[in-house]
Amino acid sequence: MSGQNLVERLSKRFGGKITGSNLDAIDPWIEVAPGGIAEVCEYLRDDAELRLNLLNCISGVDYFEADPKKAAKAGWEPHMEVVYHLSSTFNKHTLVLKVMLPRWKDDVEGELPEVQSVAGVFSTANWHEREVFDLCGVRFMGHPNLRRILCPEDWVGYPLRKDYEMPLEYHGIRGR
Amino acid sequence: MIGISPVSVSHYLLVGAVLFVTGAVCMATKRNALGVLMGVELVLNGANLNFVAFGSKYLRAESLGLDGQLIALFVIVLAAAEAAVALAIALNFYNNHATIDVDQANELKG
Amino acid sequence: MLLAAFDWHALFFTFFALLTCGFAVAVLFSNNIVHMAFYLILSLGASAGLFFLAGAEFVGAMQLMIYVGGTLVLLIFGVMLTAQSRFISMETRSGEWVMAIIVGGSLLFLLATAALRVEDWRSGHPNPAKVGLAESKTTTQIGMGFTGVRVDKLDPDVVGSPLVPGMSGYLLPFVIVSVHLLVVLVGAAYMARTKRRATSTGAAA
Amino acid sequence: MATQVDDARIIEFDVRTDEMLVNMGPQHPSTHGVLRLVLRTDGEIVSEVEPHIGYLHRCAEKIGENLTPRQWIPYTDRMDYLAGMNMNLGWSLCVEKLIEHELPEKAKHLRVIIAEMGRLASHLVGMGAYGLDLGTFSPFLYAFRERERILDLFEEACGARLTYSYLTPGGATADLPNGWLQKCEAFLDQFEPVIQEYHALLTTNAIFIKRTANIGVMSGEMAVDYGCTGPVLRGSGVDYDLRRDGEDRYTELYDGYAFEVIVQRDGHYPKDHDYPAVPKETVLGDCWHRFYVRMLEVVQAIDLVRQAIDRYSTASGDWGVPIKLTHKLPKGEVYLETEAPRGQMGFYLVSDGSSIPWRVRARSSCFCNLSVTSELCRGCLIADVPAIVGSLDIVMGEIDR
Amino acid sequence: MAEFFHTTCHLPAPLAYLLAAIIACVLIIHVVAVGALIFIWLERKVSGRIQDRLGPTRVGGAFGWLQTLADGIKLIAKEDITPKDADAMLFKLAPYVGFAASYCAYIALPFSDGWVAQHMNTAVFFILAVLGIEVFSPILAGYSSGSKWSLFGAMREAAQVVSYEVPLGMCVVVPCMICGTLNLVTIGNMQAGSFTNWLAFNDPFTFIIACVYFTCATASVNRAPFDLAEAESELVAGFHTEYSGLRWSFFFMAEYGSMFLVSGLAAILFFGGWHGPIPIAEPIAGVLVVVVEPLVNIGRYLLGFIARDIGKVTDGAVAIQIANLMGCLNFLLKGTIGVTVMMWVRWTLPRLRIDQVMTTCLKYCVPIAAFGFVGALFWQVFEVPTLNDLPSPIGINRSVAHESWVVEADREREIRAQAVTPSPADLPGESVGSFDSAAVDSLVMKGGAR
Repeated sequence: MSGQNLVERLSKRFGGKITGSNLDAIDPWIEVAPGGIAEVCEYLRDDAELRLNLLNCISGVDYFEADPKKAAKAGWEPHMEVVYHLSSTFNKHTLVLKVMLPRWKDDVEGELPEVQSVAGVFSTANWHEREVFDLCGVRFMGHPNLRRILCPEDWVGYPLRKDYEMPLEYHGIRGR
Repeated sequence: MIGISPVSVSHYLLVGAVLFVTGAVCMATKRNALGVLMGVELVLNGANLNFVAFGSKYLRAESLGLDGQLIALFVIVLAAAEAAVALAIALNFYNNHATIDVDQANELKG
Repeated sequence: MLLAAFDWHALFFTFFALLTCGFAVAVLFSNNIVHMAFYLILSLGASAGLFFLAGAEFVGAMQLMIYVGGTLVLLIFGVMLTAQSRFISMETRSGEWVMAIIVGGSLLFLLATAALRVEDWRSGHPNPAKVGLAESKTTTQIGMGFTGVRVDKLDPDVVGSPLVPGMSGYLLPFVIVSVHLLVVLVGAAYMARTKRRATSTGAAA
Repeated sequence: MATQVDDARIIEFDVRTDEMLVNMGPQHPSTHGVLRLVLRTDGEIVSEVEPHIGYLHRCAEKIGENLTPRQWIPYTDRMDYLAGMNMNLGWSLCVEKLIEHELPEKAKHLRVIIAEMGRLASHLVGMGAYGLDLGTFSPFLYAFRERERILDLFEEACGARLTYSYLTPGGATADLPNGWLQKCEAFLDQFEPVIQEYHALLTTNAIFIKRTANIGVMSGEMAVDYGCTGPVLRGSGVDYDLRRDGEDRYTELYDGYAFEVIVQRDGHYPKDHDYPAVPKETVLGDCWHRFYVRMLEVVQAIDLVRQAIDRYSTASGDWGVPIKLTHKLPKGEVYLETEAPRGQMGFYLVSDGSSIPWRVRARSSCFCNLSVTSELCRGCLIADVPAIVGSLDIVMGEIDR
Repeated sequence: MAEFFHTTCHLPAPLAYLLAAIIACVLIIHVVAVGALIFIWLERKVSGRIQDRLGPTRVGGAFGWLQTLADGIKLIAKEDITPKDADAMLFKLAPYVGFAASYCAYIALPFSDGWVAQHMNTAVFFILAVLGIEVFSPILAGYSSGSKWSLFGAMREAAQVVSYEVPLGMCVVVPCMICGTLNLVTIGNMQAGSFTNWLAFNDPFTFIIACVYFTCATASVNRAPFDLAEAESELVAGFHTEYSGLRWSFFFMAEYGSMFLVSGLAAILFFGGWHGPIPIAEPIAGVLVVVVEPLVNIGRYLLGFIARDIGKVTDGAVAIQIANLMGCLNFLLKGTIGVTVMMWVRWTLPRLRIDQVMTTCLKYCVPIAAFGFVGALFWQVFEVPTLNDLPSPIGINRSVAHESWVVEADREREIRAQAVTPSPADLPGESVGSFDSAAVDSLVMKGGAR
């Protein structure tokens, strides 16, 4: 199935929840609304033709440039992306889904952006989403156990955000 | 005692009496079911000591003979059986009542 | 020579008797159930020593093997299974102590008087040196005794070896005890058997 | 009184025992590093296992945002430190995919040799350590004896024994030295018959089978659901190997090589070698099958290296000159997975057009494989926990990154 | 030994006993402690060779034979830690309980004909009983450590050892049944002659029993594949997780002590004890005594100042002791072979799981042992010919001895009648069924000592 066909098919089925696509990139991707990612994933997994049953990876990418000069040249507004890499063990094809999020929910600093969890669709998403939550600061709604996974429970901040600053001190251990 | 009078049946009986009494007191005072069980073991052991003493040819010219030892063996075996049953009861009690305190076992309906 | 007159039997008897009684009392006065079990092991182990001294080698070894090695391991197993912190030490009420000491003290007094009363018991063997070491070799005789043959009751001086008067074999008690043991094992296994509760989903709701 | 404690979770018990929370790790002999498993046990039976990870977390991804791709190569070594070469390969291919760099023929075969040797070295540790988890020490040392020889070969090629940084974007840091191929072949000739010893000590050992058969059974669907990959996935009977099914950029390395994916098809494994028979007690997807797949992959890797050596010696081109240290990356993002010994190792690279990546992401195979632990260990015995975790063959460096 | 001091050196009986007891104690503690030292070194060398490496090579010269000593010094110097949550008294006592039990069991273990600390009529039973007590050491250690891993180890140990005592006992009963005694010296001596007289080769059932015995013995001393109580890949170190330094090393001394003990017991019960496969010890000793004659004479001369009767020690007695010495070496060799086999097994096999250990015991060992027991019983009852019936150049025929227990008893009665003042009233019971001539000999003297 060509990329264009797939996008059309998904748009037809999910309507406004498919918010865009880029089929010219090296790895073509489809953009999904934060509230629709679970249904889209479920559909992709169960569809007899696609059968994208393996969720390879969930990655959070922070698009933010502190330096205003560079930010002007960057060509994007500050935002957060959650990228889902899917593949099929039957058909041996892959698909990339993206969810665009604000850096902070309602632009209130400290309020984490929210996206629907796909842990109910792919069990592996459980840990991946915890990791994205831990390192990038994205809240996955409906996740059964959204806790930090790599950093300690009492860690402050989200290390993979571009504006993250290493704490000076953690339990008496020098940080910087 | 040393070097003055030879060890006699009485000495053994005294030790047996101490074991018996400590065992009996143990049974009476301990609240833990297994503690009571230990008291029973002490009592049985005290009795055993008497049997062996009466049966020993080293302590008395006219001894009870082998019968003392044979009865002692029966006691040991029965004590083992008794311990198994008592332990089963204790564990059953513990399972049903979540305690091992015998003072709590005041109802018959279980 | 003083050393030659030294009564080793008495020395070892005193040693084991003190251990036996001391640890028995320790069992009584300890509140920690695990310590109690440990003292009980020592007490019973020391009384096995007394058995050896009394020439009952087989009974002594049996005491060590079945009592100490089997029953007490079972007991400790039970202790460990039920040993939650709140059960390890259970204080005895002081009123019970007083009662127990009074009753126990009088009982001890009674028994001790009885033990020392009989002249025949109080005097030791007139000539223990004459009793051979072979007297402690009772294993075969005990085994035969259990099967109903009392070789120790054979009159050695008469050809044809008739039995001397006295109690005879223990075959019937032995069989009864065997059956008893079997019943006990089955019963104990039944009582402590695995409980199967209904799965939480259906019954509990 | 008579407090009737009815815990819905306890459905069967001999004696009411308190549920115990036991920490297995982070300093525990069989957690392969600093994994911490919190076990909720009822006697010897484990009712719940919760893995706690992150004790080795270094945030390598954050470091990657401050270094050029070639500078980040050493950090990939330290992810799966038992298969550094394969980590190098994954990252190199990912960067090459972004800059659309084409490799000379010889470099491709070089990569196959190195990657498969890396797989050998890694599976040897996995196999030996699994024996250790089950309480037998000797196979571990036998495995290390062979691994040492592989490391000797690697040392000769790149100068390092553990953290190689050998394969880099563009090719490799150097060509294989003279005589290396002969030594490598000599090693393979010596090593191949030795595998029978491992089969005798582990695979077909009665106690080993008792300990692993029908333990930690994972169906194929469950394995895919949990994102398990590599031998763990194939041990569950899912026919999926990126060397055959991956992206073109990766599979073209293996173009023309004769190999079959090691997976049980129609009740039997590929019959190209003389393998020990599968015991009757085992169930597809149990610990034994995961182990067995690894053992067969060792044999297969030997075969692949042999083929690669033949092709390498006749191939055209050079070993592939590495790209410049500060090579400008085109704007864009790529994701590429390779078949590392422990599963699919994915790298995600986002570039803003400078020579330093905007975002680097490593998709760890062990991370996903480990996440299935709580599911697999539910209701097993304590002794099965090391057996199950060991059969997943995890490396904490890769999980925690 | 006491007999020798008493009759030859003319020491007073209590002193002779004391001296003999002290010597026996010192010798046994050397077997346990120095034995542990050697066996730990051996274990390292054996495991090293099995694992294709060298093992210790440096400390103390060519074979690293002082390695264990160096480790011992390190352990002594190590800090002795008692965890905060531990039950301090039991925690400190537990290692000694195990060591004491292991040590005590040696009292009844003969190293050669008559070379035993305490001649015991119920030696087999005594050793098993005392070995059973050893289990308290891990249980108490595990319980008192205040660590969950230790507790797991203790529970496993308790369950395992209690279960394995059953088949172990059943196996041990078989040689006792064939020989008709629980006395180890007698059992050992009944296997004199060539290796065909060894009880393991008595009939097929005893061979099976010997194998089961070894399995159960391995389990009862907690060696791999049954070392669940200290399974390092599951329980960190099991019951001794929290121990350090010297206390920790006591567990090891106890372990290696009981390893040699059960191997030695196997050697006596099934593999001829101190008798070599070919009966050449006595002829060799006869030759040797001629060779060492000058030495013996010098000894007689020197010791004559202390004990004038030393000169009465005959060449024959010296030859017997030389043969005994060779027998002792033979026995040590057999025990060491047993220990080495245990090491070999340990470094080869994976560990069983706790339920599998119990299954092995209850579903395999017990039925097989019972089957072997019944089989051996029938073999004896129906007098099926055994290898022991083969014409043997030297050595007694067991079956003759077996049937003549009444005769033996008569002999004993005669000896006693000569030794002690005959007084029929004092001799109501005879030691029927005992063929222990050595004990009977010593009876004369011990009877006097009482």
